[in-house]
Amino acid sequence: MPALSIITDHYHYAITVFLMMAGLYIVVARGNMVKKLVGLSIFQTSVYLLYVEPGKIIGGTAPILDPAFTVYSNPLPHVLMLTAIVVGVATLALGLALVVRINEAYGTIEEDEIFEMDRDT
Amino acid sequence: MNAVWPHLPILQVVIPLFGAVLAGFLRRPGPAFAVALVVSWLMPLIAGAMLWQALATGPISYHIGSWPPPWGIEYRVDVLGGFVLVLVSTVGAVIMPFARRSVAFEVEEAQQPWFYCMYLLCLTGLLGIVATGDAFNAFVFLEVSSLSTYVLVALGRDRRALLAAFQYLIMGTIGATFYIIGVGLLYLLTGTLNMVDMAARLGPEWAGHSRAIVAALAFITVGVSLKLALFPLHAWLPNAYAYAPSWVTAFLAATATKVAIYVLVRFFFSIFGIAIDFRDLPVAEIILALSVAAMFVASLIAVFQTDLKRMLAYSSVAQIGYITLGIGLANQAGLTGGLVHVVNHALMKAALFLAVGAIFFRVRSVQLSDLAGIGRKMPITMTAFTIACLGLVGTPGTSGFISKWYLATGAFDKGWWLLVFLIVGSSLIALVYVGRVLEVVWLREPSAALENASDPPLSMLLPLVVLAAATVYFGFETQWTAGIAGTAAKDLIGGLR
Amino acid sequence: MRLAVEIASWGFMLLGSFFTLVGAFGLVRMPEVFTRMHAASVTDTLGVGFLIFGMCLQAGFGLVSLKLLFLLALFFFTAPVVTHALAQACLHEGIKPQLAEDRRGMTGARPTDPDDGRQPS
Amino acid sequence: MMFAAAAAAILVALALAITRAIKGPTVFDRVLAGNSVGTLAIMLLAVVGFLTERPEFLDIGLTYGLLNLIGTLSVLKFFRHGDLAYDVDSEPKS
Amino acid sequence: MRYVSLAGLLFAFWLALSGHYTPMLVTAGVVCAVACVFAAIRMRVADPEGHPIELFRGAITYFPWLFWEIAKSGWSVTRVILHPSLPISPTMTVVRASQKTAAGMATYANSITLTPGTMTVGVSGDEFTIHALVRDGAIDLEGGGMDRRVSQFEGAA
Amino acid sequence: MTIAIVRQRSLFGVVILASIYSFLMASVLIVLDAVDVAMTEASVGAGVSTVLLLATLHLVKTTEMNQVRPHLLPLFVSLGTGAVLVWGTLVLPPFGTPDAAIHKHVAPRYLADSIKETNVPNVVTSVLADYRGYDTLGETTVIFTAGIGVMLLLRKARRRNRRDDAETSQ
Amino acid sequence: MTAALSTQSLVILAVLTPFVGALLIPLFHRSPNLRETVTLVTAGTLCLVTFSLVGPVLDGARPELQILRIVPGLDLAFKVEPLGMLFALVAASLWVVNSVYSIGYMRANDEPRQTTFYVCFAIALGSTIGIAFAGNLFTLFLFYEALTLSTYPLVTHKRNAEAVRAGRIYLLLLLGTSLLLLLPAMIATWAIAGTLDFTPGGILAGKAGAPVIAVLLALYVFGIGKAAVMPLHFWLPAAMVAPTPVSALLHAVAVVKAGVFTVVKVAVFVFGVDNLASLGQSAWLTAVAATTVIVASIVALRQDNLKRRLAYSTISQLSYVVLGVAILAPISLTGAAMHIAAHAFSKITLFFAAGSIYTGAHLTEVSQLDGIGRRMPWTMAAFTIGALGMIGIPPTAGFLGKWFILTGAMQTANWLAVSVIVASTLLNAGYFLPIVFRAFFREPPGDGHGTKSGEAPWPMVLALTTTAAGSMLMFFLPGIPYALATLMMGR
Amino acid sequence: MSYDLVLRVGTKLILPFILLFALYVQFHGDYGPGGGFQAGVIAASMVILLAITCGLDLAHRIAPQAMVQRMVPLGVLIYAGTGVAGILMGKNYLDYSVLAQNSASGHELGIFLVEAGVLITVAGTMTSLFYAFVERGR
Ligand code: NA
Ligand code: NA
Repeated sequence: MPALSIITDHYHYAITVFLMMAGLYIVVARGNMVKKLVGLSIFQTSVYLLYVEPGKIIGGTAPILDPAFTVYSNPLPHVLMLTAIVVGVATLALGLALVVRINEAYGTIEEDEIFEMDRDT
Repeated sequence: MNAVWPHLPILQVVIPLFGAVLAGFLRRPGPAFAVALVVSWLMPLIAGAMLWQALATGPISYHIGSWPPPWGIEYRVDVLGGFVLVLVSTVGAVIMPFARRSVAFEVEEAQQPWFYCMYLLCLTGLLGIVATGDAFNAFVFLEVSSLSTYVLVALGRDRRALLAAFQYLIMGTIGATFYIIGVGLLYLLTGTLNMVDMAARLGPEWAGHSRAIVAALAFITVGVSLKLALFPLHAWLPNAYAYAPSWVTAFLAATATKVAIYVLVRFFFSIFGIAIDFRDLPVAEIILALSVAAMFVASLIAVFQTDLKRMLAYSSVAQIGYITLGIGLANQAGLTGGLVHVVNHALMKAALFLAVGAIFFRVRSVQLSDLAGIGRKMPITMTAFTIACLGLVGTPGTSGFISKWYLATGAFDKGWWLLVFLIVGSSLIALVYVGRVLEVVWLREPSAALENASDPPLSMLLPLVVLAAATVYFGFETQWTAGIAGTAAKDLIGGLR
Repeated sequence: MRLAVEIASWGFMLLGSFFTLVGAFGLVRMPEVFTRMHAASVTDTLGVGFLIFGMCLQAGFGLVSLKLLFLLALFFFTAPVVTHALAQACLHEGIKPQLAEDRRGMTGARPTDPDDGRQPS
Repeated sequence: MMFAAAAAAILVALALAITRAIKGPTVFDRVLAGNSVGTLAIMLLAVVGFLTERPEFLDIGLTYGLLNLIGTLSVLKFFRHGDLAYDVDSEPKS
Repeated sequence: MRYVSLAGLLFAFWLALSGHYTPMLVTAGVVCAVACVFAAIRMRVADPEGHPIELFRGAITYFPWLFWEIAKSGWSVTRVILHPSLPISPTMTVVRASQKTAAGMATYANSITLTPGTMTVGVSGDEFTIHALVRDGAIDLEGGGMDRRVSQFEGAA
Repeated sequence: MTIAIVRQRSLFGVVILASIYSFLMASVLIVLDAVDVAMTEASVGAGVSTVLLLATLHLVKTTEMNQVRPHLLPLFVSLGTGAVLVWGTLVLPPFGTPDAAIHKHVAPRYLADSIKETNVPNVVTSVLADYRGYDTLGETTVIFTAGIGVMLLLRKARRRNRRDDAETSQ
Repeated sequence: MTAALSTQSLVILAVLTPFVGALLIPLFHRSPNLRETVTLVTAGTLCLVTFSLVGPVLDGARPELQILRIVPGLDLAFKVEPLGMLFALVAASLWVVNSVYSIGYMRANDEPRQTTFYVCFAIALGSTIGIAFAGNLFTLFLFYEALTLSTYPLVTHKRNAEAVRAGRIYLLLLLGTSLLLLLPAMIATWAIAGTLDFTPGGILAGKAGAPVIAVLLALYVFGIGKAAVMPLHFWLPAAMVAPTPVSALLHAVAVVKAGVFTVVKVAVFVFGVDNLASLGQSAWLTAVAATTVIVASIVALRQDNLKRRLAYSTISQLSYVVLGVAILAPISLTGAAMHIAAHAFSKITLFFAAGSIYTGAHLTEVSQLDGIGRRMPWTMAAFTIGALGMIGIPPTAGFLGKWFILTGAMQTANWLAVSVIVASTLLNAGYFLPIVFRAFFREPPGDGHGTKSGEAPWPMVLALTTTAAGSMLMFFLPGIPYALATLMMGR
Repeated sequence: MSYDLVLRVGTKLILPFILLFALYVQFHGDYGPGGGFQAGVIAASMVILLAITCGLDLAHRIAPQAMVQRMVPLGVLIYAGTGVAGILMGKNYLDYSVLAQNSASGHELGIFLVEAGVLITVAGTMTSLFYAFVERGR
């Protein structure tokens, strides 16, 4: 039974891990740059869950103080992930700008094709 | 002075930030450069004062917003931190004068004001990573420096710069994300983000190596290793260095990877080393194996490069191997060697890449085949280049030798004879690629294409000469390099379980 | 009175849930994109409307109800705009609806192609 | 209880909408499904607000609604003109 | 008048959202509402199209009617969806809009779309191209009942 | 959902799926009481990201090439990472328990003292802008960096030269 | 001058003089006469300074000088002891001669890049003095590498493909062995002994067992690539592409001498002769040295190119010194030290002569030398004296060194060494005497070049006669060298 | 103004309300979800919506390019400058207690100011990003 409880207690991490694996897989496996960036975003969202999930207290509520409540979920992971989201979108914007420029310079955004072109020159 | 003194840690980071903001408003290159120059020259003063203070009275702690740690964010500068701060800010200050002409040559005029803005942001980020005592805050500043770095790399003239920047962005973001996953695990275990607090709270109750700590260790190590280009996670580095604007390459090679190394050392020795018995895990062995692989494989690849910048980039990967080797040795001499090589390699590589920048400024090419006999046309530049090359090989009389001496003694102290030979053996490969360049540069007759080549203007020459001189100077006078690195290493080793 | 409100809100909520499900079901069941839009609009109007009314009754007169009504207003103003834009875009891309009967030209009005024939720039 | 029932219904509807989003087949099916997912997510949010006794966070719902609109419209605008900020005035009249 | 009305509406919106009536926040609400009006003027949004105060009076009777229409046609579409044989007969048709103002026409077009089973897929001059889920929906619209109701609503001003 | 993104070749499809994904993520975050995070994720994922991705797609090719690269290494990398994380997280406290370390240390003070010290009942805001306000300064700096960086990369003046470069190097 | 300066200042002066010269020379890039004057003045000064140190050293002074502590364990320090004094003396005095010869050679052959040449030469000499006076292994190592680097441009002076290739071998082999073998040996020494200071009796004495000592000794002997012990010898023949003054520098004045000097120094001051003897390290070292002596001699026998033949002769002769060390008897060590000096004078004479022949008659092969003695009597006379020195026949200094080594071998009953010395003497005769015979007793070939004008330019002739004379002088008046060589084991 | 009628009228109706909503989110970040970042995004999305449905020219009228470009550093300047007040008044960087007599109100004010900085930078950046991408396609 303890083995089972370990699994049931930690099933929420399974989602995190799955998202992370999928995101990472897209980033590494795919040569299309836009798709890579989307994969990167998914990879980053897995982190949001990693932080926020344990911050939840069952029976708690959002950490906006109100005399009606006494138990609040942990605000610190929320704060950290707000920052992480912002960093993520900043990275995405920069990545997309690079993709646009690469497309102008090479005429494609497929890494494999670009490697091919650079090998020729 | 008394009013400023207690605020040095934050000023170290906020002044370049204000500089960046100012540069963000500016529309002309000249004033933007002036801002960057003033800020860059101010930085070593602050860093030096803090290092002095850390050496004299122990770690400096600054509570941002007056919130005591672990509730607020703490800036914490100890000897190691001060050491790296001095390095980063000094390199920035020394090479800054080079930027004006080089950047004007390589970057379009309309982009120059914001180029300096990006540089200042990069500086802010790098200094912030080192100054902070908060694991998550380090991530934020890591991203500040990373994003600005991607842009700086992408500003290279060749279209491959764009691709290099993109690849760097992908790898760098994966690395940063791995890092926060690791920090997240630690946070979940300890409930704190402050590094000192984290180490303290990990201490007693986790004697039996929590798997979560090991997983955190794995994630942070891989994440930071991506940033510092530890073999085989170095794939982004050669292209990024090769195609970035010359001055950017010099700056990055001397600072960015070094700061990542700082982070690795910080986590290894100030957090994990205290929390768990490091020696039971194969961390050191893995790091050592990868370092040796870097030293040999990357050096061998460097031998076959025809582009000078690329060659030096691969050489950087190899040299980073020396630094991580010192971390892996994890004893007094070895760690001192690794840390002192952080400085020595930074100075040498900055000199080398500046020389490459000077060559590009005059010849518009850094292909080895175009540089035959350039030594006679640009004698001062190439003499400085040669001295730095000798440092790379580890010739006695240069700072490179000091690093290798410590590393080899570190290996010897562990009784690892073979490693001693590997350390010195890889220098031979360095000798081969360096020798190849020096032969072309000095022993060939200058080609007609080099007719108009000459040493660059003084503003570019001076930083180069200073760095080359430093390579020699620190080959003899090591109080400021090995001495402080030794103190820092002692602090770090002292806490290990 | 209290009981009446409870029952009414129950009723509204159930209706809302029902229409929501119906709309989503139609979204899956309908054969092509235009007909699916009709199905989706059931969710957007009736489903959302009843649910919000139900919740308003629960919340009583107050800020929450007002916000719910703002939400409803937002849906009422934006849903047709989106649907319209979607249909236009479909036609523009050359996706023709499968028609049982085309009455354009039979009503006395001049038949017009909603797509003005512009090509993407 | 009734909120739980409603939440369950919305979740089922979400699943159906996502099925459509994944199956496509055209981009427009996905856009449509995406818009529906947005709508359903907002309703879910409202209902969950009541479930957790903190219904005042409907601001988030409004934000969702606005951004759903903008996201969807930009997709469609994009298909209509191949350009997000296409200017009618700057092109020849038909 | 239009601007004042817009400002008033915006401020009401603020108050409805806020829930915290400290002097500071209420003042902020006034300032923000006024600022938004200025922005709207600059965006050329505060015009009869963007803020049709003329239509407000008619709305009081029009919207209940529209809701009832929506409920009716929603129910019929529901029956279609749930019917085992899925008895759809997609039809396209063209109707003429008799409204005089852009806001009125837009109201008509949107009303058509809002009622499940019909939608406006194109607007060209005063002609709307309509797609209906079943043939009867199209024929109903051609009858012009809704057109007249909207015109009436427009004319109520 | 995620798998669909993996498999989707039309990049528009990817964008739309990603935005749906973001909505779902935001819903999950709400359930986890992270309302501020949910709001941010919604505005970023459904709004900013979508618009930016579309703007990019306007400028580039819109279908993904058929893959020729090997799948083994990526699979190995992602599975390995996942395995380490599973292995590491299984010893963490179970979901939702109030006695986990993160609920015992640091955070309680924020909840207890936020109103007293800052007059702000939204603890996320007080931590974000005050207790850890320096992080947020860094975050703002990140946005600043990205903004200036993108403008630097996409500003018009450079375009012609880049084209010339591309032509000469081919 | 000596009165005014302390011995310590003299040491500093000796090390610095060449470097100062190296700094001054490029200033006179535009006027060759001034430039060469600077070279000569520098060389002269150095010679004077070193000679003024001899007296105090013979009187027992051992000036010590700690310049700089680089890191704990690595000091830049000087300490003059008799062996180093002897080496410095040889190098300094031969530099003067070599400079005179260089001026003649470089001008006559109209060589390019003469300024670089003189600068590098001066740096090389400075490094040599540094090696000679090094107070510890690190300082020695530092100057050892500086010597390699400063001679590299000299080896590649011609800058053609062959020179570049030779330079590559030169640099890779010398730097390679020193980094790969010598440096680890040094690190190990430091780790074991805790110091690198040269100490009579050896710093490793009693600190490590036979296997460790054997490994270390091997690392040192092969790591000191400049000693050209086979199989790490081939850089030396390759470096023959360099101009003759450079060959002289490599073979006589500095480079290989620095190599064998380091071997002796390490044997005496790092390991300790008694220590080595007690740990039975003699046999294998003898075998290595013996092999080198014999094989190199046989190879030399087969070379037709004069300079290559001289080069292999050097390899063979150097291993005499190593052999002298390997025998591990005090007298053979004295012999080894003497041989360093003797070989220097003889070999420089031979190279000078080869250079003269090249300059005066443009001949490079042994087979072309029929009758050359008649045309260049001075040159060939000097050559003969040099050859005798190589073979070890009185009245040349070569005899003394060899004799002491032989005596040592007999004392320790090292019969392998004895037989090698005897055999190699015969071989030496076998490859040198035929040249002398050709030069003086064969008729010049018919194409008449033998009958054209006579000697090389006078500075060259002057130089080679001087060294030949010196070689003989050292036989008759071995006072200073002998005294220094015998003193070296003391204290 | 030949933009699609339905789109045009539909969006013009809600545009001012979006802007007000953005400001509401900004000002009520202390009491509920939201704050500078979200408000900035919403404000920028209003500009984007305007550009999509009514044309870029109109968007430039309300948010001129030069202005949004300067907003990017301006917000950081406000944020970082607020922090400097702490140093100038003898406390640590980012210590807001010096901003008012009462420490708590000082913190409240400080939070307001830095959130304003965030708003300005975010709104400026998001709009600039949109402009930059869109204009690249011209
Ligand atoms: Na409809
Ligand atoms: Na907030």
